[in-house]
Amino acid sequence: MSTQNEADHHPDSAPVHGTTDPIQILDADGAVLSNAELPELSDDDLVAMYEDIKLARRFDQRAISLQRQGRIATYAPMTGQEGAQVATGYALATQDWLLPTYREHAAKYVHGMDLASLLKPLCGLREGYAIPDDVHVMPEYIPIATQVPQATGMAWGKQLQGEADTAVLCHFGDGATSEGDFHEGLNFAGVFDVPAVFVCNNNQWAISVPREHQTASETIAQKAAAYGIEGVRVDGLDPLAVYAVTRAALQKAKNPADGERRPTLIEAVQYRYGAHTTADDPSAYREEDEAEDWRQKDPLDRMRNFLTNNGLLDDDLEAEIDERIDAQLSEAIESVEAATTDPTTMFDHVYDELPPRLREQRAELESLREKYGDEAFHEVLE
Amino acid sequence: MSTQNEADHHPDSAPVHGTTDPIQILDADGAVLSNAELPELSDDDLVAMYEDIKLARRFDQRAISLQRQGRIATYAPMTGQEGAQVATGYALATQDWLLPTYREHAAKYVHGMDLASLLKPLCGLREGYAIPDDVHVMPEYIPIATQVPQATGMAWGKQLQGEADTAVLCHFGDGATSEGDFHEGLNFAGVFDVPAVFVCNNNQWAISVPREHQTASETIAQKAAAYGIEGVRVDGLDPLAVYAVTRAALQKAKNPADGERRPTLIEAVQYRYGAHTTADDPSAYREEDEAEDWRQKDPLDRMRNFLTNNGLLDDDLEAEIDERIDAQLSEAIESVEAATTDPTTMFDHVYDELPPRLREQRAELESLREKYGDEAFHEVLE
Amino acid sequence: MSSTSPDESRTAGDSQAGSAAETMNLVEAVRHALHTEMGRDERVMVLGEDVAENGGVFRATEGLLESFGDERVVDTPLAESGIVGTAIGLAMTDMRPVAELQFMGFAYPAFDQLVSHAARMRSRSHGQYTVPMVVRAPYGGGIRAPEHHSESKEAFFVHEPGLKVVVPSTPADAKGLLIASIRDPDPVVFLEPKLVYRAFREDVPTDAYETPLGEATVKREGTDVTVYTWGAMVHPTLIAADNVADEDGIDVEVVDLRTLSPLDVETLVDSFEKTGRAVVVHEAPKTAGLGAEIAATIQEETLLHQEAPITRVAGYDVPMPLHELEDYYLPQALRIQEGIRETVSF
Amino acid sequence: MSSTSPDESRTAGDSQAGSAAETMNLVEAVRHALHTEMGRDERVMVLGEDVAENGGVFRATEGLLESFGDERVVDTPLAESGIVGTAIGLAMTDMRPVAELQFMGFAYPAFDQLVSHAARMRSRSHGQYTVPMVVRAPYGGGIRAPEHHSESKEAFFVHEPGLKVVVPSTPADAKGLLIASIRDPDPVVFLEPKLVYRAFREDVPTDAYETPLGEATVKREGTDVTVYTWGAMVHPTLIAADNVADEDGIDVEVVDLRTLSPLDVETLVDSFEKTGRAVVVHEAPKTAGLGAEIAATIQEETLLHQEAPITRVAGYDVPMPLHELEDYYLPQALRIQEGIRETVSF
Ligand SMILES: Cc1ncc(C[n+]2csc(CCOP(=O)(O)OP(=O)(O)O)c2C)c(N)n1
Ligand SMILES: Cc1ncc(C[n+]2csc(CCOP(=O)(O)OP(=O)(O)O)c2C)c(N)n1
Ligand SMILES: [Mg+2]
Ligand SMILES: [Mg+2]
Repeated sequence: MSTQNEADHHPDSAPVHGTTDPIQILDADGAVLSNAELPELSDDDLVAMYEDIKLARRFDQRAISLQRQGRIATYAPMTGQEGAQVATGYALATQDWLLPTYREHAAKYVHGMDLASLLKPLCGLREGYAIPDDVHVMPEYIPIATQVPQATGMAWGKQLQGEADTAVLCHFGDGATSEGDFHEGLNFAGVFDVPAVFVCNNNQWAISVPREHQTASETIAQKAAAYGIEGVRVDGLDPLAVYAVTRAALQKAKNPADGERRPTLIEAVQYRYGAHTTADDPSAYREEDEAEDWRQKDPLDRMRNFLTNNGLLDDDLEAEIDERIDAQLSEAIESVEAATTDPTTMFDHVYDELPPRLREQRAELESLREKYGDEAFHEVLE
Repeated sequence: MSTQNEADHHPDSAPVHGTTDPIQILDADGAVLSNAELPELSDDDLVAMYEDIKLARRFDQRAISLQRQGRIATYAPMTGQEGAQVATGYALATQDWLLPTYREHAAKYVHGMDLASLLKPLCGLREGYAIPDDVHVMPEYIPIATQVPQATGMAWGKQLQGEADTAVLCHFGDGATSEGDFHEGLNFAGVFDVPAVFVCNNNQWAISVPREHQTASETIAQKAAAYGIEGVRVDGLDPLAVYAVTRAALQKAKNPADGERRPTLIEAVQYRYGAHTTADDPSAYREEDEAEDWRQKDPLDRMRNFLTNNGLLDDDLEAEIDERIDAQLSEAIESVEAATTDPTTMFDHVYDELPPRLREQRAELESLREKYGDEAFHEVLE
Repeated sequence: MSSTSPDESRTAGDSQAGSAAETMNLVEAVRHALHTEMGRDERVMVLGEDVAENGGVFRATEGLLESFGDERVVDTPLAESGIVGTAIGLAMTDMRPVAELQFMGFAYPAFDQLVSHAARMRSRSHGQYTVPMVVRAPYGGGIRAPEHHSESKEAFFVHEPGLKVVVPSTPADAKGLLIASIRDPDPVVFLEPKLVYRAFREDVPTDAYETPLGEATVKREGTDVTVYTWGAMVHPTLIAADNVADEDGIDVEVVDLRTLSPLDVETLVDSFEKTGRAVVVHEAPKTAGLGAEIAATIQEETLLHQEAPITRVAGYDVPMPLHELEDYYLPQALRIQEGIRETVSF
Repeated sequence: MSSTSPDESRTAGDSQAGSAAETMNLVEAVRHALHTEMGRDERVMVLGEDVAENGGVFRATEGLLESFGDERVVDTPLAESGIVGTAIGLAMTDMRPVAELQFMGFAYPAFDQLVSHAARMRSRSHGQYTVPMVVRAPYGGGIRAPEHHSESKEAFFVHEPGLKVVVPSTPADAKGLLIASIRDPDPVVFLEPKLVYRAFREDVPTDAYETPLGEATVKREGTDVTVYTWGAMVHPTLIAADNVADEDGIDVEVVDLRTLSPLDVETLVDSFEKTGRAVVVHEAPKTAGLGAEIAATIQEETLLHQEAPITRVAGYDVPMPLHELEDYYLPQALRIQEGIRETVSF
């Protein structure tokens, strides 16, 4: 691990990781902590990270408003969590793979997906989950925790194929840690010692269920003990700390020291400022002011202060960034809203070759459309 | 916990349980360890425990031979593991519930099942899994680890019903700890703080898969950390230690100290001397002499030595015990082999009331039997 | 714990005569049924993801926490096998758990507990241990939900002996069937068509009535052809029936199965013996769906009455597409009419 | 990694002409197929519980560890969702995993990975990500196995679009179908009738032939009635066919489906158009079993040819009883004959 304070938190005498305070590099005001070491990131990278966090926050606002206007379907916001998402994305090498949930829009973007592609599933397009060529991102996982064994399998496959330079990074939430698939996937990862990094975005809530009610274990990171792998807690609102920890975990996955196991479970401690999704009303289950403490450590503010303090950001650049973000977002929304799908494409790619019965079903649908027109399909229940 | 050396193994400074050497009371020769305290068991109980362990071993021999003769189906032997089974059974109060796997014949017997009932499923009888009245044992669980969430649910139910004096004890193997249901069941147990004790009979093997390959965690007991509950390792070939640890865990489940959680994960470290089942040939995957070390700590020998040293056992009593065991076994085998089942009973108890379609199917079967006789059903594939 | 003896209950028929009623939609009727049974029987409890503080993602359990407290209305960790597995354990200790799975598409992690245990405990223990549990799940498509949220795989559960499977199509049936399911001594998978949750309201008697399990109901009488369906598909079917009556003079009988397991073969067969022609409508993929069972059963029992092939109007054999295409995937009145016309003109 | 182009392969028909053969039982043919494909394609690997050191509880993978090493023949922890989930991940990185589930009854914990992911990855990613994986499982009853070891719930998998489901009934088919399944670009659930594992031997060509998926085969030609079946039930069906020929002069055609999904509707229909009468035989419980789909399909496509109700001879709708009664639960030649006679005399 590359951060200095990590050593402080994990004295050699304690055999089990993950029970400590989260690792930080920036304090709540964006100043570098005295015992912390900055990760190796160029000035440009630092500014770019800031821009991406800002883009993510703006994306959230635009998406929520599109949903309110009925232009896209249910959306899972990420405000408060963009720092961790962007930072894990920056830690990845191009060849590494990312397995996201429905909430990791920013992580996907940083790892190469264009904004329009992020919006496609929200527009319900048939090909919504097709990923642009050469982007190493999997379609989002909605059934909770099911990506965990698959991430292990992908990392295992890369290892078997001798791609020593490739690791797999798997995101999931605090609620996901209760599912059997989390357990089975991490246990396999430990046993087969695969190059995978598991990032738990512990945003304190699984819809309405608070973290304390999700499990009686004190931390999520300490669950790593059950799999003989390392568990690390990091301040998920500190993009630099998340970057450093994730980067180190990816390095270890690819090049472990003697006797060290490759996989790591990272608990990125954070908070979901907003609703679970646009279909959710958090006032039913939590106090509005709970977020206040967390907002004091806001990732966007901290990065802004950090950059400003270090002379890397001023009002002009900020305005330039804002303009760029808005233009990008508008273009993406426009392009994706123009798209439509031919209904018969639902028969495409069910199998490599279309079996006879499906051929018949497709023909039936085609003939109905011809006979009655497409409007007839959209008549609603009276 | 009532054993003295337990305190030695869990110094207050170590926050995580279950990473230590297994707790012992008897040494390999059956002498009481200097730092150990004997559990509160009467002389009669101690001798009875010995007799039950002996009965269990003999049961194994008889069952294996019955299987070889084709008189019963596949049997899962317990030799080497009887000590832990009998001891956990003794730790239970009558009202406590036991959830066994296919291997815990002796635990079931100690908790009230008669020998004939143990044999019934092996004879394939329709009502094989009916449990004698007032015996608080569940039918054996074959799908691995599925009993774990059910045990949590039963303990929860007893708690909701105010039966403060009832706890649930759930057995499973080392292999079972890899299943999602182990994880989900223990996590629920921790969250709902139910009066349940989980006993992992870590016999080092899941069929052909050795414990080291099952999980990268150093011990099974340390997996308790993931659920915020206590994990304890005990020498599974030391009946007195298993008794003490289980007893203490059951007490805690019913009457936890302030701030203490009720559930415990006990790892009873032991060894399966024989085959996984009568259908298994261990020479395909392990060395015959691997068992030798374990046999040095044999539970039956240790208890015999312990009792003899303490003047509780002599040759006469031993002979008496042997005679009693053989008579009991022969009687049980005889009684159960005489039993047969009416084929149409397969339609009984599918639902509370037989639905019309099942009524028809039963009638069809009855008429076929009348028309062709029962032999016609047993004609084999040529 | 006190329980109420079943003979205190009355059937919907009884209760509608003279008793009070309230206008409700289906999700309100579900909530009302839970409230009613929890009030009558202390053993009834509700557990699942987001059912307590949040009142359920569809608000089906709203208010129960306030009325019955956090011992009987319980938010669980996010783990479906854990939910169903503990519910089985609770049921075996004589509680009456009503477990919610957030969507039918998330029932699969609990599939093993359902088929290997809930379904068999009574049979394997020869009647000694029973699982009086209800597993509720919102079910079916049509609300532009995300991927995996529109599953309607009732056939999976129907194929497992020992489970009962119930799907209401109206508020009044939802209440009566849910009460009957809670009181049923066997495990019931109770699938709630979420397209109907808020689609319409009707009078629902306020007393604690049961709509008996295992009984299909004739929603519309007719002589030319029978359409068998259930859940959300009942409504486009009734529209289709009106349309073909108006446009083609076809007199359609519509049978709402309500209980999918055990099947009410008698009502199915009676209707077919009258009409001699049948269409089965369901959302699930056609192949190996429940429509196959209904067609197979009818031709088995009544071939001599059969005047045309039994037609299936079903979901196509593809994964439910994202929402832009769901109107094309799901049977609509359009496709049902087409099926009826084809069957009648054979 | 090198792979072999598919055009090197030949079908069973081709290969039998002139190529070498060895006498094998079904489990040996499975092993032989695995050995053959692992030798041809480095991407093929085997994983599961007890498959490596122990060679599988039925010895289906014996010797593979010695031949191909512990990177390609892997004992996994005891966790079916982990096995199938990692196999999906492996397949998506272009490996060709062949996962073994120890018994079909232990596939349920992996049900979610199979139906929510393996089945849909190609479709949801619009062809970009694919899951060329085989999940093998011993299947069916008749060997006096313990509880949960005799499941035959093929219909669960057939109802899920995107999966293929294959069940061989003979050693030669087992080899050819398994090779075809491994080479198939889509996920295949490969169910091996364990009652047949060691029941008989036959000549199996030693070359690397494929028996094409999606093609049923006529095992016995006849004109009076068609029996549709698969897996272990093929054998009592052939006996029953001989018996009713001898005793009643009934000329039975027997169709072995081999691939259950996608169904070879053409062969099914062709046979029925010839005979006009049909019986479907399967071990699984009757209700919502695959027999329903076959009966529904045939009457849909060929009602005018239908001279009698299509009869289902199936497992009863009860959990498979412990072994004393399994001969009564499973269809035997006795019940099949009875079904044939009834159908012919209708
Ligand atoms: C298997 C499964 N069960 C239930 C759901 C419904 N659901 C969607 S998100 C969610 C909460 C997830 O919480 P967490 O893992 O903490 O992730 P977060 O949404 O907080 O990022 C639930 C219960 C689901 N998608 N999959
Ligand atoms: C879900 C499931 N998967 C696979 C099996 C097959 N099986 C039976 S016993 C066994 C090994 C169990 O090992 P362990 O949990 O250590 O218990 P032990 O047999 O050693 O007592 C396996 C894989 C099963 N019964 N259930
Ligand atoms: Mg969360
Ligand atoms: Mg074991």
